Amino acid sequence: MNTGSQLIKNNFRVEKLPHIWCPGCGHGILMRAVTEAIENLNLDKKKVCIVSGIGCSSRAPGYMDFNTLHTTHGRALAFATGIKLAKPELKVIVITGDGDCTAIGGNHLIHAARRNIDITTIVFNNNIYGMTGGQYSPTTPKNEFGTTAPFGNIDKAFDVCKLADGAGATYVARGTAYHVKQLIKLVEKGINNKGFSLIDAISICPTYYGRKNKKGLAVDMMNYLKDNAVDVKAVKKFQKEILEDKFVIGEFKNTTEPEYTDEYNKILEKVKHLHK
Amino acid sequence: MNTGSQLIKNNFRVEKLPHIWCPGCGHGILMRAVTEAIENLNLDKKKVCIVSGIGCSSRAPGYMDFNTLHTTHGRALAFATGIKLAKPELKVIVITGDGDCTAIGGNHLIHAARRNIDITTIVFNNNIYGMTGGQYSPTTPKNEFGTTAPFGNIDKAFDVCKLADGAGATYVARGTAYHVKQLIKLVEKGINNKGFSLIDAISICPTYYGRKNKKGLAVDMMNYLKDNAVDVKAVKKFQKEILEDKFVIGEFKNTTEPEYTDEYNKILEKVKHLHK
Amino acid sequence: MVISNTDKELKIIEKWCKGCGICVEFCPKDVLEVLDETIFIRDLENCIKCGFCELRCPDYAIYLEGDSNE
Amino acid sequence: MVISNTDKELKIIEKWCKGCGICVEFCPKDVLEVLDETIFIRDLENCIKCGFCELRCPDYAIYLEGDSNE
Amino acid sequence: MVSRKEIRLSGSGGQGLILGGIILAEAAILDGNNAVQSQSYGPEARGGASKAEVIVSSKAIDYPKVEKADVLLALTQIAYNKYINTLDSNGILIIDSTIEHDHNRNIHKVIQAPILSIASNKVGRAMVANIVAIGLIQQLTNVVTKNSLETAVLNRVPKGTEKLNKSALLEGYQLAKNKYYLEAASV
Amino acid sequence: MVSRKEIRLSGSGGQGLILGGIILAEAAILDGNNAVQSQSYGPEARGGASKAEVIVSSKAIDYPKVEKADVLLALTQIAYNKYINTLDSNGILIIDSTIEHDHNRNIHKVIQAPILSIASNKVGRAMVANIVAIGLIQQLTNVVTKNSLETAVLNRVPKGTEKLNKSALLEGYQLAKNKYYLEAASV
Amino acid sequence: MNKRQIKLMQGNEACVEGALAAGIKFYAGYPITPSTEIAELCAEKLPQVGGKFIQMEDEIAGIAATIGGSLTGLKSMTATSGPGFSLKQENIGYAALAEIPCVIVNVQRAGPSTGLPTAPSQGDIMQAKWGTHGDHPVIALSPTSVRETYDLTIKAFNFSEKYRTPVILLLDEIIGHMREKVEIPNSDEIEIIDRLKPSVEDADEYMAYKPKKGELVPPMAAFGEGFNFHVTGLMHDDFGFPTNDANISDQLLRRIMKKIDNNVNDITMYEEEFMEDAEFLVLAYGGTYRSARSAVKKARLLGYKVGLFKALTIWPFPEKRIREISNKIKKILVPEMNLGQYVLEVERVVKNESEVHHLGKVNGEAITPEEILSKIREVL
Amino acid sequence: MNKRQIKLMQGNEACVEGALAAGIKFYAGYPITPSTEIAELCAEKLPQVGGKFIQMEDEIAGIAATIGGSLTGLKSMTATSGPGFSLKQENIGYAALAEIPCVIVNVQRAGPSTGLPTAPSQGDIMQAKWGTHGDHPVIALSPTSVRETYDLTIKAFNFSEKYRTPVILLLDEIIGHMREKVEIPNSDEIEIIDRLKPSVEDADEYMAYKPKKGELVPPMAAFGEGFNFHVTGLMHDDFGFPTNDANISDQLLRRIMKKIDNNVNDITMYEEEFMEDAEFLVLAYGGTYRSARSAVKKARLLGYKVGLFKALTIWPFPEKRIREISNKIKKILVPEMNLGQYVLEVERVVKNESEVHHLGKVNGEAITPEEILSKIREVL
Ligand SMILES: Cc1ncc(C[n+]2csc(CCOP(=O)(O)OP(=O)(O)O)c2C)c(N)n1
Ligand SMILES: Cc1ncc(C[n+]2csc(CCOP(=O)(O)OP(=O)(O)O)c2C)c(N)n1
Ligand code: SF4
Ligand code: SF4
Ligand code: SF4
Ligand code: SF4
Ligand code: SF4
Ligand code: SF4
Ligand SMILES: [Mg+2]
Ligand SMILES: [Mg+2]
Repeated sequence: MNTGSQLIKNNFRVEKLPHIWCPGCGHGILMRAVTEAIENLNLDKKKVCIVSGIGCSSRAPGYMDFNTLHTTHGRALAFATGIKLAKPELKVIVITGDGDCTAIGGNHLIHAARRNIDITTIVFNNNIYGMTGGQYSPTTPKNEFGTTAPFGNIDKAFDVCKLADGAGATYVARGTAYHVKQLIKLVEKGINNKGFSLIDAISICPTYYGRKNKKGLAVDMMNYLKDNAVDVKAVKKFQKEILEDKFVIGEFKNTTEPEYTDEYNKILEKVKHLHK
Repeated sequence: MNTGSQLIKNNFRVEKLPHIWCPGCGHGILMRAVTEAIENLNLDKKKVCIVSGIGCSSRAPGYMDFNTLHTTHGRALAFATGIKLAKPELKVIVITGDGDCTAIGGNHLIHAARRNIDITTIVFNNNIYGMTGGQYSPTTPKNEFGTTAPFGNIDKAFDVCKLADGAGATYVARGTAYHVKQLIKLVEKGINNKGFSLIDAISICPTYYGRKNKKGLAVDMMNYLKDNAVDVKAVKKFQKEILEDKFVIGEFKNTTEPEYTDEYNKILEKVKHLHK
Repeated sequence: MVISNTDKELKIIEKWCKGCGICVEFCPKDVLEVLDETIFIRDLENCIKCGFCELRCPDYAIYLEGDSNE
Repeated sequence: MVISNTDKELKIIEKWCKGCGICVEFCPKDVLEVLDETIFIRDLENCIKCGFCELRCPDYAIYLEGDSNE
Repeated sequence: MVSRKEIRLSGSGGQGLILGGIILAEAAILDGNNAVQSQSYGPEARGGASKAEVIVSSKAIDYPKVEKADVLLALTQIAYNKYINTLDSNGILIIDSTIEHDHNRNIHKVIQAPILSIASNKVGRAMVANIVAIGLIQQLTNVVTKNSLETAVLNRVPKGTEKLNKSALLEGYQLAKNKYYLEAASV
Repeated sequence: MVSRKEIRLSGSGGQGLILGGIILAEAAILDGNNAVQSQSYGPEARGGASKAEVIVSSKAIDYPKVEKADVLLALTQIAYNKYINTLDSNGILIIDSTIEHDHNRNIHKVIQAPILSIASNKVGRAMVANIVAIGLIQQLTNVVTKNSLETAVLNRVPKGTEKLNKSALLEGYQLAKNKYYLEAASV
Repeated sequence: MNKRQIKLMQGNEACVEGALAAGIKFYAGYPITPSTEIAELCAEKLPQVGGKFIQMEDEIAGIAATIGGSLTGLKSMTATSGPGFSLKQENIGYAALAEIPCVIVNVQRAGPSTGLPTAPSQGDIMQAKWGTHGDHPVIALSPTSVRETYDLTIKAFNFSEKYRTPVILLLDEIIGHMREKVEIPNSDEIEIIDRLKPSVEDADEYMAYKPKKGELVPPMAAFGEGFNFHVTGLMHDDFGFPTNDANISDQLLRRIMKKIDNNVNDITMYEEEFMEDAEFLVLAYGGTYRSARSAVKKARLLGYKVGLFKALTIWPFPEKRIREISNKIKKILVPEMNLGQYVLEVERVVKNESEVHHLGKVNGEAITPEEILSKIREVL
Repeated sequence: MNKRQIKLMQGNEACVEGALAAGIKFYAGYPITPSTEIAELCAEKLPQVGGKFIQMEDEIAGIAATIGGSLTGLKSMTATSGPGFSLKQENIGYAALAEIPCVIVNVQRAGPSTGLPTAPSQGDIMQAKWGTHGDHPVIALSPTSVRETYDLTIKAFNFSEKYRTPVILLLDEIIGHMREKVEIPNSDEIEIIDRLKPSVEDADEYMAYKPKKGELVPPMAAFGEGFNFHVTGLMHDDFGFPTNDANISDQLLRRIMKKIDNNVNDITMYEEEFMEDAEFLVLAYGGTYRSARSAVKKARLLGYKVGLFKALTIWPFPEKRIREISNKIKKILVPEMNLGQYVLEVERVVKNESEVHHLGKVNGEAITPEEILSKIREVL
């Protein structure tokens, strides 16, 4: 039986494939990109831990051949914080959805960012609640439709990157399911950042978001990503009006600040002498 | 029996005074400032609703003679969102603590900000959990002490204003219990902003934060606020090194964006014809 | 009716005062003092009715009142 | 060992393909086609082994393999 | 007077089987009967259902699920394999032509018909296979009247697709006229 | 052999009464007795306690709260008013000189002493009133030994304040020597 | 009288239609299978009656906003399923103590934890009573059909408004997702209860937590009407202000419990069938009741003297009636889609009068009539 | 043998000391009265033994991180009180289904809602069993003294590790906040149980959810040890992968229940006193037990033939023993600081063998011996 490319064989539980995602779902592309980044970094597989919440996106860890944890809705980062602090030698990567991470999980996101704990979070952002059938999410653009926004969404959408930045993340970037090579690099850099990293990875959900909003088939949605993403390095070249309908990708923030588990280790050092 | 100044008589449940706060607690100063802002704006008292969570700060509404709601820890903004959407004619003001608003309540904060719902939130920020006896909070500065940070706090503190800004608030400002006149103005402007407003009001907790961190008595802590606050308008005048130990006060953001209940009203208009 | 500051009277509510000393510290004219954990007007003459004490008293125990006949 | 692209072989796993057409759309050389909801290599000759299909296939059903003897 | 009739529609998500079930149930109600429709879902609500059930009876319907199907429609091989054992010994099996049927099974009545291909090729849209199928079921079982079925179809299909679905229904009726009977143990 | 002795220390938050209770309890344990200490809190943990309780016994202590106090210390009027009725008819009442005592009450033994002022003025720190008070209690009740009490004080007070507290304790002992007895129904 | 409308309707849809009939004007929630249709339909229908729908950031916010909506005077509801129901627990207790009417729907799915998210269950029966910390009053209703879902949703609002208390509507995936024929009652056939309000003249001496003499439920003002009252989740006095007073706290808690305890007869709804000569009883509720009825009918055909009890009110438990019945009945069977929850309450109440048996199923499938029938055969 | 250390210690402190003796290495939580001292002491002491303490953003994160810590192999604990316990419920169910050992301490205070935050209560007894959605295994212990707090915390860790399940330690404000004399046992007197681990050679075919033949608890690997296994809160197969299969789901749920049900004798701890000739029984637990013992002693002096039962294990309920006792006893009195919770379980179990009486108190004060004594007089 053919169980896929070397990358797939190395990093996936191939007996679980094909995955449950719909035809053309962007999540599959993103999941592969994450493993390619892991492979490129030559991480010790035994020391990689992938944590997710609940949602289509959050099904990813079940397919990935690492220490994998599928938690409760919204709580991935809280579980991951426990894991990372308890065993800092683990590379902890969180795969989450826009709903999981920024709706019910928003508090854990801002606090993980604030603590600058060394966790890399990749948001599989399809601008909708896919798993539950197409309700609008905190990243659904204004005026678009969801099953709970039958007259058009009146909520303003989060800019996940600005949110993470405002909360204190030290690495912040955005990629897409179309711009895979760039995304792989962003994930690599996120993992390499000693601190909290967030990569807003724009996905596509042809089944719900696409249908509800007449965005066409998966290929149309991929073309949308291709045509409307502007690299942050090129933003200055564009006129403001043109940018209005576009979205910006690339690296937004890459700074160095004390990391949480490092700081904790300093406490351990400090109190060693108190040990009876 | 003397029941205080006209302002106090007009806006407080004077029979409940004196309040339970400790001698020198900054919360009393802030609570008065909020009522002075309300009075200055000539709001209809019947239409003012004050909502809080749990904490020393969150005891405020019990003393204030409006429609007052003391909810569960962290949830003030979620309750307030229900109230405001259900009855947009109410002026909804949330009084909350640094713990209540940014620890357990962080998610409701960022979502209220995102929706730009017309609620004015005043964070009585004393950099500590006062009510429960001095545990460090998300705004406790690094290296300071709390009962749960006996070796010094290793958490990075939130900049509440940056957080609110990153989440989408349209009015963002910081004041202090020392700079009362300015604070009153900031609260007034926050209330006048048609959208989500956040005022980070720096308080003092001599009992716990002060004691744990050897900040002296209430007057010393007030002097600290006086000496270390730099107005945002003056920031440019200072050298970077000097600013490092200071904190910035004043108005950080004042923009106009569609407000949530206004947008909802548009939906009501839109679907009127569907009404059977 | 606008009352000029000088028409105002400085009032205290001893029962409410918790003796924190904030009003004392920031009174520009050294009018006030805390004695036995309660506020005490030491030097009314000097008071310029600036209202700083009222603004910063956490317990609303000191304030200026316009109508002295109340 | 670095394998030059041209050593690679284009492989498909029909069972995994869900026929989304993404690889088809973004193949620069029009090598691919979806027939009956499954991927089909129409024109292998034209394939330049760029790997774009592999990179974007959501189901890992198409890829380049270095060692053709595997 | 209809005594309890249990119908199971099975296939893959996206074939509109739930809608098919709803339409059958609604038609039954229009006939003055009772009807219950239910379905099974995949993980959370994602992916379509693989199974829809309809129970029709002139009396009250207690248990709302199929115990032994009087009619089993299977549009895919997977569905066929999964549900074939739930058919009542006196039941009718309706399967698409693409399915490999195990002739060793002792089934009262089997109809194999090109439902999917009629939908795609003759009506012109794969997505109306559900309507073709319920047309066929109507003809084979009379569990609902033609009149009510047509009303129910028009009530429930998306606006703008009424004509398309009407013709799919007619194709379903038509299918029944051809002798697709594979087996008929006792007919 | 100490039979169950119930001591209630009352006053306002910040007077260190909980610490006083802890020290008494620890002293009792050093004596080889059993002891239970408890307190009541204000809203959540904010503000200090207004009441601390200690029970000492050479036997097991079941119910850990004061039922009828054998000793009631009251340092403020509010505490006095609140707890005066919980004193056992054979109990000892120890009150600060600032308190207005209701002489019509039929109390076995009342000691009114300038605890607060001794602490502030003689020892020099208001915050050691608790230690002055327990010194006084020791002398009046013998519920713990002097030795153990001194060890317990040194164990429990903040580092650097040992000397201060030691002298507060001695002042407490001293207080007992003066005849502050107000009433002594049956002594 | 108008002819009643006849419709094919889903359980979750009937819940929304019932809520609309009851006068719902506010919904705040967070989507979760298998309750999501309730949110979706509220999103669509509430604006059409001038009501408000909001999708909150999580379930905690969902119930918080619902309570907020209710405080402004609007009839309010939130809906969820197991995981969300767990998250709402803290604020359910708040609504109970602060006496804020609201309806919380839980469309039960198979747990624990994420469990089997699309499969039916009756695993949250005990949680509905005991899920939040501390003693508190509980009303929970569970329908067995789509029509009953409509009716009990109205009842839920009525009880909630009448007793100033949160009411839990326990659907299960079977009832929530199934469609069946319903006759919608005409509006003149439906009793709607609105909350008791204080008269505006009373604004000055309004006591939000003091019932009129001899009564248990205080009139409730709405925010913005001039009453300027205080609401807290702390123990509070008649005005609503926090207190540590032991007596006041005790009285408050006992009063809010009595609102239910003294009105058990009004609140407990149940139905009995085949009881005249019954020696054996099947007691069922929710989706499982359907299987039970089918099984009992078959058992009757086989000559077994089996009666059937349908519990529509889950909490308060119909204790008096069950005790009565148990005097005449030898054995009681409780089938439920859990490992034994409601049966515990039956056991507690019937004492030794009758043997109590349980049929539990937790594999994500409905209990079949066949399974109940064979259990009847087995234990008889 | 070393001489045992004798100390004046607070209940909450004894909990931390017990946890340290049991081998705790990870604590994540959120402060709340009256449990906060547990967090504060962990913050101070854990780093000193190389362990980790983190104050999370809320209680949900507190238990989530605790489970995360446990997954890396560390013995983990979180502590809270009523409102926080309500918030933790969803993830308690997760830990139960995913079989992650951890200890959850609830220092009970008076509810519902914010209630009386500094006052004692036993209002979360039923919540400990039923607070999360869906059926799930529960172990809950409740000490009656500071020393028992030490011992039962160790037991809680032991049960948790032995049965791969969350264990709830129910203190109440009385026990948590009181200080008393304790003799700390020497380490050689303490039994410590560590979780069963798979051998590293098994890494390749490791099945995280398949117990060895004849056993119920699967060996548990830690993250980062090379086993690369999967953990989920969905129903799962022996490997831990999600499944919708009815049989597998059924077996999984029944197995995790059996871990407790089949080991009731190991887990249920209770003590009896004054039982030889007893005709009347007082059954108590937690802080209230202290009052009960005092009352029973007084009653004995007055000549009443009263026995005393101390329940240390709250869940599972010591059903067998209570049933046995009830055959010999005429009346049972259950005093508790709630409106009737544990008494329901007693009622259920004793049937008509003995009359069951309840003494409930919810005003924020402890039940006094006097109150129990007069109730004994009243019902006797
Ligand atoms: C506590 C809780 N609330 C709600 C749900 C239902 N639920 C499951 S996934 C999901 C949304 C998923 O959206 P997202 O995170 O964007 O992932 P996607 O499916 O779009 O990839 C929701 C609301 C749940 N499982 N648990
Ligand atoms: C769900 C819940 N968790 C925890 C608590 C305990 N608690 C009450 S107030 C508080 C912190 C208050 O801090 P903050 O909001 O900063 O207010 P402050 O007292 O400092 O003014 C905490 C942790 C609670 N009441 N409820
Ligand atoms: S529903 Fe959307 S997000 Fe979920 S698998 Fe399908 S396409 Fe992907
Ligand atoms: S504890 Fe701190 S915040 Fe609370 S009342 Fe006292 S001084 Fe104020
Ligand atoms: S009004 Fe001004 S001058 Fe007068 S006492 Fe107050 S602060 Fe001092
Ligand atoms: S500021 Fe107020 S409370 Fe403080 S001393 Fe002055 S009058 Fe008293
Ligand atoms: S490798 Fe490149 S050229 Fe070849 S099929 Fe794939 S996309 Fe087309
Ligand atoms: S991208 Fe993959 S799944 Fe899609 S058609 Fe091509 S091979 Fe098939
Ligand atoms: Mg999504
Ligand atoms: Mg604070």
